[in-house]
Amino acid sequence: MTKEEYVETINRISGTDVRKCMKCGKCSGRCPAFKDMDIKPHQFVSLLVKGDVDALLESKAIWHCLSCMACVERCPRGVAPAAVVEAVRDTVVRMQGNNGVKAEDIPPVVDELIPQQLLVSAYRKYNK
Amino acid sequence: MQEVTTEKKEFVPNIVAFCCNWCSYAGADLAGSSRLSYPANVKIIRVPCSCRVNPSFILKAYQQGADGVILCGCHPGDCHYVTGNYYARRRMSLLFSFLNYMGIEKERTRVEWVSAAEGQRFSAVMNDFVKTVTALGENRKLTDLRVKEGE
Amino acid sequence: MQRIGVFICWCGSNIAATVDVERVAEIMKSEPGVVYSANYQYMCSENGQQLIKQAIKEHNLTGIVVGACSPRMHEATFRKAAEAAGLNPYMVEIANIREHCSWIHKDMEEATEKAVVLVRTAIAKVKLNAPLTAGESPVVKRALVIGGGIAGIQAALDIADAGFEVDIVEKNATIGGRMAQLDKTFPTLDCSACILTPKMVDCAQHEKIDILSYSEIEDVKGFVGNFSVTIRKKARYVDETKCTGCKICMEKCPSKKGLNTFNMGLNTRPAIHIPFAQAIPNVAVIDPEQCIKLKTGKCGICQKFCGVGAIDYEQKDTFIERQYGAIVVATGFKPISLESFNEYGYDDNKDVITSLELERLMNAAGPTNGVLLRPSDGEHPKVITFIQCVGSRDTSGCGKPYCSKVCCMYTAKHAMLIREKYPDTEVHVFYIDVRTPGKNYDEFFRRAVEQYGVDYIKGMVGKVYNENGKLMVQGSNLIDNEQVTIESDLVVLAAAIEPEPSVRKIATLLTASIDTNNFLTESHAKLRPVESPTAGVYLAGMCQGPKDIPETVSQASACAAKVIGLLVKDKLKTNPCVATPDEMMCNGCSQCANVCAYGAITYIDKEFRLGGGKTEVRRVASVNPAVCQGCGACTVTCPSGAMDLKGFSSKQIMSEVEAICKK
Amino acid sequence: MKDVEMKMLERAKALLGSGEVARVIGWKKGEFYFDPVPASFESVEELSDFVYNGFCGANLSKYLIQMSKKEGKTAIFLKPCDSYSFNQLVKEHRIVRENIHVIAIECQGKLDIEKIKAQGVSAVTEVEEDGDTVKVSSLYGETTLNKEDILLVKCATCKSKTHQAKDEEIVLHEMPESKNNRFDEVEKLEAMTETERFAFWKLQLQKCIRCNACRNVCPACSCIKCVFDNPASGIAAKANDSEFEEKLFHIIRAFHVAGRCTDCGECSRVCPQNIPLHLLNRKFIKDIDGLYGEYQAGETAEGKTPLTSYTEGDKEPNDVVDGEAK
Repeated sequence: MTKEEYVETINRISGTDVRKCMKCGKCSGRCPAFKDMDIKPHQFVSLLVKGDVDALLESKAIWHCLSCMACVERCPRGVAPAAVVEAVRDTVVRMQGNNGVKAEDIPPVVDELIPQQLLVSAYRKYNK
Repeated sequence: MQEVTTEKKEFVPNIVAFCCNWCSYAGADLAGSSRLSYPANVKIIRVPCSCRVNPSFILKAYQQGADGVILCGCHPGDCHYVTGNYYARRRMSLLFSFLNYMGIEKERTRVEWVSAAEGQRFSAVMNDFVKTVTALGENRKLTDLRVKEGE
Repeated sequence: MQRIGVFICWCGSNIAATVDVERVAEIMKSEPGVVYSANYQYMCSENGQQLIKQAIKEHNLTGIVVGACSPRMHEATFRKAAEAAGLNPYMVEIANIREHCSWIHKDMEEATEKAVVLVRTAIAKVKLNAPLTAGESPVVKRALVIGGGIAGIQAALDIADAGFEVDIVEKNATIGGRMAQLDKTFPTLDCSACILTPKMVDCAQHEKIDILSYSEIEDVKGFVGNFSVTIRKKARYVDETKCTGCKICMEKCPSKKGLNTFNMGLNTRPAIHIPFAQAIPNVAVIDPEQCIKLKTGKCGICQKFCGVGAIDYEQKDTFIERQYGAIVVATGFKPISLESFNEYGYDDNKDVITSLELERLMNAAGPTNGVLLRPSDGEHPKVITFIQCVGSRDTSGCGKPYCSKVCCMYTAKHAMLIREKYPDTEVHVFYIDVRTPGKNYDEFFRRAVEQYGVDYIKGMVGKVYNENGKLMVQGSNLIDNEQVTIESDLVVLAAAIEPEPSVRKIATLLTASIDTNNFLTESHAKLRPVESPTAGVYLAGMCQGPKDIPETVSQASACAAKVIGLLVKDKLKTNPCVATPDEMMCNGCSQCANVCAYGAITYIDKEFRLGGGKTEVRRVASVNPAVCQGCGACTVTCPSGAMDLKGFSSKQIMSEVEAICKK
Repeated sequence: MKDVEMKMLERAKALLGSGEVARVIGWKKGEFYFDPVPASFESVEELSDFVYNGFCGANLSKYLIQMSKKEGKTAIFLKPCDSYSFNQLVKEHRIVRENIHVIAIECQGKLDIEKIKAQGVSAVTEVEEDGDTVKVSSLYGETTLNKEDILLVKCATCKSKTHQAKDEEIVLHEMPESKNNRFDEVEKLEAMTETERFAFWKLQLQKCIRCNACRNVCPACSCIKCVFDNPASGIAAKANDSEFEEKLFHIIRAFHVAGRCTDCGECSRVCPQNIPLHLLNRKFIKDIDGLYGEYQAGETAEGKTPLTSYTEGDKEPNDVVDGEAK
């Protein structure tokens, strides 16, 4: 994939419009995993706007994001930084040639209150 | 005997556009001052408000040989006369559905909301409408064919 | 038989470059009804107009068509020219061959052909034009100002100074509005009360101003120059004419636990009270929800102590109906509710306050007499953190999408005042952007940083939580790319502002339009910023959009200028392009009145001769030409076609349609 | 039905006799048993011609426009469906309600003589209704027919058996509830292709002889001067001189009564060319129901019609097909 295609893919998977970001930093202000992240939540958004795919794909932060969705909850502009993190994570996993989650790994009944992304990303992270 | 040559002319639809004075007519003016072109076969009639357009005007246009009629007004909620376009919207919804029910191509008649700031949109809407009507071809279902064929 | 003159303008090369103007003018010479056709470089110029005037006179023209730029540009010009030559101005039609033709088409043949059709269409219309005369309607020389804040006060004073009667209707017990609650004002740090209260007194003493406090607008009828407004004077249970404002009742009232709304609920007040020391009118009011006498029938202490017998528990709401020529809406704003923002802990922590609450805490007449003490324990806060943009610029649905405009400046003011008064206090400000457009505004903000050492942190707060009695403010510092947590004693939220909710009802009564954020819409964002699209209604202050005091005052004075300009006229010219029913055909079915947004249509019983000496009384529609705005909604609703619109009659439009369609 | 007629006659006599009303509007004998005609009775004597039978399909409400202006009170017999038109006329201020005494009468569905003839029975002298069947007497003997086969179109698709306005009531037998099937034919047309629909209406409207019977009988088409007679309207015409004119007349007529038409079905009943005109009006009714919420004109005598009201979220014209936004 070319750089542009990566940007397009990450944008598409995330389903969020990163251009709406007004750079207030509220996402990072609330992130409980902030210290462990080499790229901060707001940077995920700004790097994607900038199209810096290399920085995103090399980040370690994608494995530290807890998918707690606090950043999504707080964003005043309706941008979902966690969705960008997940999109990058998913892209990285796909590059490695497997999607990280097997159907049989998912229990038949899961807690309805758990955000779906948290569940899926957990499998993605811990299945490796 | 004189030889008759039949020259196949490309179909150019005749289009009447009703534009409200406050938004769409001004939008058309802006399209003009921004030099945003649309086909010359679109001709505009200025009305105070989209709610001034009587269905009989539209039918009259078809009778006289129009191939498409488009009604443009302020966006709902922005009407200069507060509520005019809301009434126009209901009237036209029912009229369009009714024409369709009578088997008359629905796409020949259209309503678009164009604000005074939307010169770009006005031109785009007109280009698109001309394309649609050109594809539909000549209006033969709702017209006085004697007028159409020059008496 | 009409004698039509056609005038084709070149507009320099604007038209002439794409439209063969000479050919168009030539073709028009042979159009039926056309007796004169000419072309000229600039029809709108002095010479061009002269050409038109001369032709009208020489050729006895009964109507003219000008093929030129948009009628929105020069219709008025050509109408005036026609009028000067003795032709009725409504016998002029414009064919828009510039914006709608020469500017958008490239091919000369095509553009010329279209121009011919457009001019023919205008000829078809003008042939059916009838001379119209603008009607006249009288102007009531009195203005109504809705809202008694600084905007309303300024507008009222300016109008009254010009010699016109003004009524201020204020829903609260006193005028003064939000500005009366403020401590100091940026960027000069004048004391708000010191500059406002003299103006309040001026209002009270002005012989042309009548203040109707504790009153609301109940109904509005009529139109520009002649509004009829019903005002509800709410029962204040105190006779305004008797009360001297001595405050003995406040002292004696046993029910003292009401929240003091003037102090943003930071302390309490008695059931009978005067909102604040400089209130105008300086008259008490009883809160019926709190008054023991009004709730249980027992008590009556204030009545006993009132030396002038002003207390009247039996008082009822009364209604006044007055006539006005113009209305100024100045209903102001309020801070938004913070219930969707529990991340800031406003509801859970007494020491998380809004900026307006801070104004009261710092005000010498406030609950702490101007000493900055935190609400929870009355201690001096040592670390104060401000959070900007709380609910502003928020498109998530929790707050408001717009910038509230005043927060950056008042936050800088607060930070500066605190550092000035209590230099040992640490002040932090979380900001997204600092917006300071305005004279001396950025200098003011920089002073806060450079001179007063206020710590501005670029970033937003994610959470405020309580830990061991401290307010932990966690947010990001984007410049240093770090997450910070500030242990604070007091947190101040710059809550977004929104229009005072009562404006919705007022807008409906006035048929004034309102945007999705409940701000009243101006007639033109740039060129008519103080006029509502509803004629005779003007907008001042925050009800139209966020703005600070100097802007509000400017807008209020601009409103006043507009109002004065209206009230000096004895009569108003009305748009003659109005709907008129053909009474002979009117069924009196009421459908037209149902769609009229202006209430211009009423019904009268009229006697008609039937022939043979018989008569019949029928109900028929009657349009008030001063109220009708000429939209035409009624004309299409009318099943019998009895209702028609002058200047845009069905026949005129039909003949335009025919002219366009004709091949 | 005989007992209902007797009771009606009795009330008419009482009202006229006592001078309580100046006239009674009902039906009188026509040339034949099956063609009773609307009539105004001004004295007890005149009532000798009074009739109410299975062929009294005519909607009398429109006569009130003129009658309610006359001196004295007017009594009128209204079937359930007629009462909707009555309300609509009151709403439009065409009738002075105080001058009217409404006698709500029983209706078991009215019969179509053409349909009876089509069943091979002519020269009808009397009918006797008995539930689902009708005993038809003619000069040539007696036949029993299935009632459903010989009902007027408007009665076969009856919308309601509830009177919407009444000052008194003469209902002696239970009236069967309506079947809720009045949009079936409209839906069938909607399901056709555009070409099929066009062909259908072309065939139907070609038959129109522009006799104006539909307009003249219609309680909603009660304009003092019709646009088609008024040169200032730009669409005036006395005859269908082209295929366009045929369509224009019926589109404009249907549009003018949209939101006001109570679906009384008189237009189709009187059309000498048997054009199913009610299918035009019902299309508007169906679309209005679908787009703006159920609305039945004439249910009340006040309030706005769907075309004189709006909501901010109304559907966009370009998206609307058959009462839904597509």
